[in-house]
Amino acid sequence: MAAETTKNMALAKAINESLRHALDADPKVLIMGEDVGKLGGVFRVTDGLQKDFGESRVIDTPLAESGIVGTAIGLALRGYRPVVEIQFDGFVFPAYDQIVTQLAKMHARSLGKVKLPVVVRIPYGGGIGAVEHHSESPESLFAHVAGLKIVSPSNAGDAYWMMQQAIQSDDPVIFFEPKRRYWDKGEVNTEAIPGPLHKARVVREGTDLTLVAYGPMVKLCQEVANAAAEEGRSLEVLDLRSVSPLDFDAIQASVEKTRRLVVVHEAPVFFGSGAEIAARITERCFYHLEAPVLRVGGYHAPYPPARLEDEYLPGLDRVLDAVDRALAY
Amino acid sequence: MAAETTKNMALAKAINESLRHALDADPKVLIMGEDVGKLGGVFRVTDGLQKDFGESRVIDTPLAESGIVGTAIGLALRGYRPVVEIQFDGFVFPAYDQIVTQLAKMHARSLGKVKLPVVVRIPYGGGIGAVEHHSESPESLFAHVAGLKIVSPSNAGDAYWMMQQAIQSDDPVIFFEPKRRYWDKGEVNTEAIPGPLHKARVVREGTDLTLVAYGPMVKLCQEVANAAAEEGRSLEVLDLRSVSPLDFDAIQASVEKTRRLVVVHEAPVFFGSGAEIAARITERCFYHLEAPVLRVGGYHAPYPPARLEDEYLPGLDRVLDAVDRALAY
Amino acid sequence: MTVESTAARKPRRSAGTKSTAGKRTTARKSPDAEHEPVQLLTPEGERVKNAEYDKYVDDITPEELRGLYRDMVLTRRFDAEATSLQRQGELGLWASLLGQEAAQIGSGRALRDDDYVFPTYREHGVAWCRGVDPTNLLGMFRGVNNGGWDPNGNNFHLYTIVIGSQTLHATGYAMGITKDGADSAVIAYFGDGASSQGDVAESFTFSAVYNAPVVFFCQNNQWAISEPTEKQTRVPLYQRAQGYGFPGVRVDGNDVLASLAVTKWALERARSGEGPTLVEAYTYRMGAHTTSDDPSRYRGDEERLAWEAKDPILRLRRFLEASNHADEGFFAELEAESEALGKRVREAVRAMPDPDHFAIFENVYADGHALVDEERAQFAAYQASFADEGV
Amino acid sequence: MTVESTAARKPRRSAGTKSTAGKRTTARKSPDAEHEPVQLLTPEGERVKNAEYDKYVDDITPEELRGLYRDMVLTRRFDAEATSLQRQGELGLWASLLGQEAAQIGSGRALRDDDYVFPTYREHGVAWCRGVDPTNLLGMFRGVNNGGWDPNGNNFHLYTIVIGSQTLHATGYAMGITKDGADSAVIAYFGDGASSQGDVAESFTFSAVYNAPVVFFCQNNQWAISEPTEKQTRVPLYQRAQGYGFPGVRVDGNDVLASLAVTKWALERARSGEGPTLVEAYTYRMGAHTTSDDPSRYRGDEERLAWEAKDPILRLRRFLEASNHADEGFFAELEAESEALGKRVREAVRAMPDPDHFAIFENVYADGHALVDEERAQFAAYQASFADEGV
Ligand SMILES: Cc1ncc(C[n+]2csc(CCOP(=O)(O)OP(=O)(O)O)c2C)c(N)n1
Ligand SMILES: Cc1ncc(C[n+]2csc(CCOP(=O)(O)OP(=O)(O)O)c2C)c(N)n1
Ligand SMILES: [Mg+2]
Ligand SMILES: [Mg+2]
Repeated sequence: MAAETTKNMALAKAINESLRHALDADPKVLIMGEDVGKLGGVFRVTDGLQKDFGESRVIDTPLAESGIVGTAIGLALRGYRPVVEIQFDGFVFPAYDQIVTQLAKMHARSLGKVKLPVVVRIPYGGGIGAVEHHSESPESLFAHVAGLKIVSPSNAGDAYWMMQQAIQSDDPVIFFEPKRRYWDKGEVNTEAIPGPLHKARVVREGTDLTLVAYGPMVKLCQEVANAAAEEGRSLEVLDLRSVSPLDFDAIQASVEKTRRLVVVHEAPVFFGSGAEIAARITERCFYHLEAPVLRVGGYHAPYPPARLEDEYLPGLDRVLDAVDRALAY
Repeated sequence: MAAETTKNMALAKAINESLRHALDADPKVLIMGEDVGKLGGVFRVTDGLQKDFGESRVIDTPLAESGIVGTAIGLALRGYRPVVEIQFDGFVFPAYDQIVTQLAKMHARSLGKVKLPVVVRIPYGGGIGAVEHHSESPESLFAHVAGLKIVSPSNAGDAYWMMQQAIQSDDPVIFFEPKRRYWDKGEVNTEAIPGPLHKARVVREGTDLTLVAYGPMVKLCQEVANAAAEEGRSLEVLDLRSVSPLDFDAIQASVEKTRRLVVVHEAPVFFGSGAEIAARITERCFYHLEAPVLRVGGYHAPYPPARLEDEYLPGLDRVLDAVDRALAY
Repeated sequence: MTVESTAARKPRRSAGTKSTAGKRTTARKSPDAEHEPVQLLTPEGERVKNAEYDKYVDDITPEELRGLYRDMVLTRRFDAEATSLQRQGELGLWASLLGQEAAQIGSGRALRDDDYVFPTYREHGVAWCRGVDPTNLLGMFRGVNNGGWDPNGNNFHLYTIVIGSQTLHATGYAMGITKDGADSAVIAYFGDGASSQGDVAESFTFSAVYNAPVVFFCQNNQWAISEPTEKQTRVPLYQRAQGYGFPGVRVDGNDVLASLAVTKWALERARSGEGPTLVEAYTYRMGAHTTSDDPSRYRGDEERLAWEAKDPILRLRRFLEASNHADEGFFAELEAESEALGKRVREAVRAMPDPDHFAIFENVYADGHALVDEERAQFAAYQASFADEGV
Repeated sequence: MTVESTAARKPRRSAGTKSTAGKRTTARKSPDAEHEPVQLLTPEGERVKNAEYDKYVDDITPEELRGLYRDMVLTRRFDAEATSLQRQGELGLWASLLGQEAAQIGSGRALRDDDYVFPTYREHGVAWCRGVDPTNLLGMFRGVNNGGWDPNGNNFHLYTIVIGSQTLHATGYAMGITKDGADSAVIAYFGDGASSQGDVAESFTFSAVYNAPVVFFCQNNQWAISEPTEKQTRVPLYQRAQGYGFPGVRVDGNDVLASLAVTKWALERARSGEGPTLVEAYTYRMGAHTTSDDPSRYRGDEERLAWEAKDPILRLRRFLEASNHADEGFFAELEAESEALGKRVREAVRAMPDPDHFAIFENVYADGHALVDEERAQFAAYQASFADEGV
């Protein structure tokens, strides 16, 4: 990490660099998961790490997600800081019990005596033409659970720093990686002093309506804002970055200005993040809102086969349609 | 089931009678779970069933929830209709993977070729002074998942009939039993032709504000309405009965009349049912609502030790407080 | 907390701490190579006697032997076609069974029609034995559906992608057979990697306790993506069964006769009320894990070459030729049939239409769901809005 | 789907189809009763020789023997006090260890200070050995907290209620010991019922693959609430280990000396880099599952009476008396100490204050969370509104 502190790199590479830095800086940091070693993970996010840090730090585990998270908890109790990889979103569920009943609650159960600084990395979301279980967005199923923190970067720079902060956090963090953005390049400044992990960021200012998103949908919302601008509409775009906690203050500040809000995520709308955001922002901004908070997301259906995912996922037109509807109030 | 068709019985007994009827009526119905046999379940909901229907129909399983649900799926594929008991809410998570990735999705995966008529019974909720993991309300974690239906009766009569309907359904149903109401008695008419499983019911008419709840909180909301009535306020109370699907039409109809809505559930507010209800009803009734939809529920914290549960759970005063706040708009 | 310094004591020996020997391993020795599997046909195609298992194949006819050969050749041909269709962009992904034909055809041909199969995602050979049209297998890999056949049509369940889950479904199904008083059996396929999943262990427990008529057929193809079997177990996998109270046996999974014989034995146990059996078919994944995988990152060529010498098809051909059970005409005809199959599959895949958009909302529920209805209607209106605009 | 009629064929034998013999079973014979456990002290208090395990207790002093006796007596006394406090309404629930004192004290006293313990919810005797104040165990059963001691204070983890989960934590902790190059060990307790959980199987896999220094100590007390061990396995549980590649041994769990010796052996294996061991302590849950349970619904008295004759405390007393290792004075003093302990626990529980309401919001996160802060503030305002009204 020398003089040249800003590099252009893909999001996956930014996480790789971030993990490398963490392994280097703290001997207690471990990488665990299926195929994270020689293969470097199916997305190469852990590429080269085992070679440089050895099998004791970068651990290929048996094929058992509950075991991965459960032993990571034990390692954390021993003073380690495991960064665990779940190979794909749809394979986190065998570990759900350990995450929900143990990882999330042990700090409280021990009245604060033990801390579990475990990061669970989950490549998530669709848009890559994959088979079943490889395109899901299960963040709501974790956000409802107290004791967990949920974040999702949208770009390479955030991916680098948010991973640093997640590893440094003494709380368990579920780190949702937008897999369809893995190959998107962005600036990473490894010396920048980052803002707080759980604060949203205004990625585009606007006056007519606020679009909020996180992870893979931020880029889409920026495209929507561009398209809307061509039609003379000024949209503000917020990258939430964190799903638990949600930065309601930032959303509120934006909505008090724009008076209209559309929430976009890939996860199904029903019981999704949009519901929580809509409910709370409506309560906070009841007299400011000119239109109900509208939500664009997945349908109440299993993630469809790849040839239908474009219809299932929020796309430019569907978000613009929601924007139009909100503006029509 | 002779001449006398209406009996007064406890909610737990009503489910017992309902299961007995189902076992009697259809040789494909099975009961499975831990301690459901001789013991009759820790709440005696399956009391006497193994004695009368044998160990082949009422099955004490190994202590493994994933195995219970997973084998129930296999039995359903073979033509059986298993009714599975999860001993307590907090122990459903080892089965979460089988429920979410298999039970919920297999019908769609098979393009409709296979059906999985499995009922998963879960005694849920707090208020009984129990130790950790015995008082949780995880319904949101299932409602977000397409392919599942989620219901929760609030009284003995509904418990009887909703269980009948859940067993008859060709879809998987997660049947949340309000354990703190197990001993509450009510009228059960075993001959009545029930309404649809997923429709809400107005349990008290009112004009000033709508309270919606399901399961254990319905009784509380009725008490709240009584208390409010003494202060001259007319509250309408809806028993939702079903969490997926939610009967938005019924809520909308009520809110168009009362113009104010408070949602009450034991589950944490954050990402809870109240969020979905608030978001959708606000969208549907934007010009009718005089106040934002308010939510009363658990805090974003692990379910607390028993001596704190009264502070954690929605109670009369907390709901009245929300009613006051909604009316103050 | 007692965290002692690393320097203070000598590290204990452990798989987790041994040094990494370069990027590619060569001639990796499996921890269990010394456990000789049941073998009836040597790699050279010689029939070896086996007192226990011979009786299950003693009455096999030359025609049946040619049938096994044909099954393996056509399966391999189909598999190769699918791999090439993926390269051409017609499929999104393919999981090749290359090298595992004998394990799959041997076990698949041991089954009766009324038996039921719970596969993973790689049992194309078993699907073939069950009469599932190969092109139906391709729908999910093309991305037009998540499972394109009727499981009850051929008693062949849908492919299960979440590792290990299906072993519990198989066990439950087998429990149902017992309840019905039927004498059919169930076979559950899974991999060496899958053996680590809690669900597989629970299926062992349930099947043992209920004495369910199920055969657990583990294809130990030495790899779970990039992880060798040592990452899942330190003893041979077939031994796992004994701790649950039922027998486990290791069979040469590249020997179609042995795979047939051992599976028949296990199925007979199931039918006659003796409960579950674990069969470990010792074989090798000759290709990549899937078309997305690059095995050169984690394994060397020596290993694959060693296994090539044990090719399942070659050894049966040698036997057929040496015993005069098949002539040139047979092989030539089969070659033509292979080509025809390849062509048929190619054409079928290319002709496979994309699903209707509304399929998203189909079959989410058997009895309907108000929200799905509402979202379907909204979707229809939204789609129609483009039609109106003439887009 | 082939669903054959029940009448058509004779049902196969299966645990699931055999007839139910009345409401209460009598003198149930365990499937594994013939597997003799390691025993060093007979129920009559006679010391029997054992070539393998004697060496682990050969140097035990009379004082240490009296210490084991004292541990068991005080643990039983504490346990009885807790049961009675539950009846008096001071506790919401209690899970009694009655009958399992030898398994717990024997294994607990085999540990070194730097070893780490992962208990279930019933290891009050092990907690005692670790020096956890008994009254601290009662907080969760009284409902004032979910775990009332510092796990790192005595290397004794919090009680884990979700069955089997802790075996993975233990394995992970043990993997950490290996990484640290330390020579301490971990012991994970679990029950016969827990043996069926996928997590336990996964902990066997992980510990074997990483050769983790962990002892799996299964107290087979014959029952998982109302389910006898046959509902979990059809072979003795200690055999489960061999299929994962490490040794399993059955010890007489009512024999404190044998439990001590076998656990020491297993811990030494762990320390010297030989990896995991499974110890099955064959014992009996003399009381109800918890104070909420009514065992008369599912088991008869004969069984309990048979086990009463094998009481762990009685047999050590017989041995101490016969060998003149303890005199009347010792027993009398211990009696007094017992009473004092009971009194201290009683008083401590009654004095245990209810937690502050704001404890709901404490320790949800180590680094804070905006929503928790917001809800805490709202809660404070709400509480204050009553104060304002003078309620
Ligand atoms: C629960 C789960 N975790 C991870 C994966 C990703 N994955 C797909 S196949 C595979 C390896 C499976 O290895 P094995 O069981 O040996 O079967 P093989 O592919 O060799 O046939 C993995 C890790 C998955 N499908 N399911
Ligand atoms: C995952 C899970 N399922 C169910 C329960 C409810 N439960 C508590 S104790 C118990 C029986 C445990 O039996 P065993 O493992 O033999 O331990 P023992 O109580 O006999 O000490 C059950 C079913 C639980 N705590 N966790
Ligand atoms: Mg494999
Ligand atoms: Mg037990």
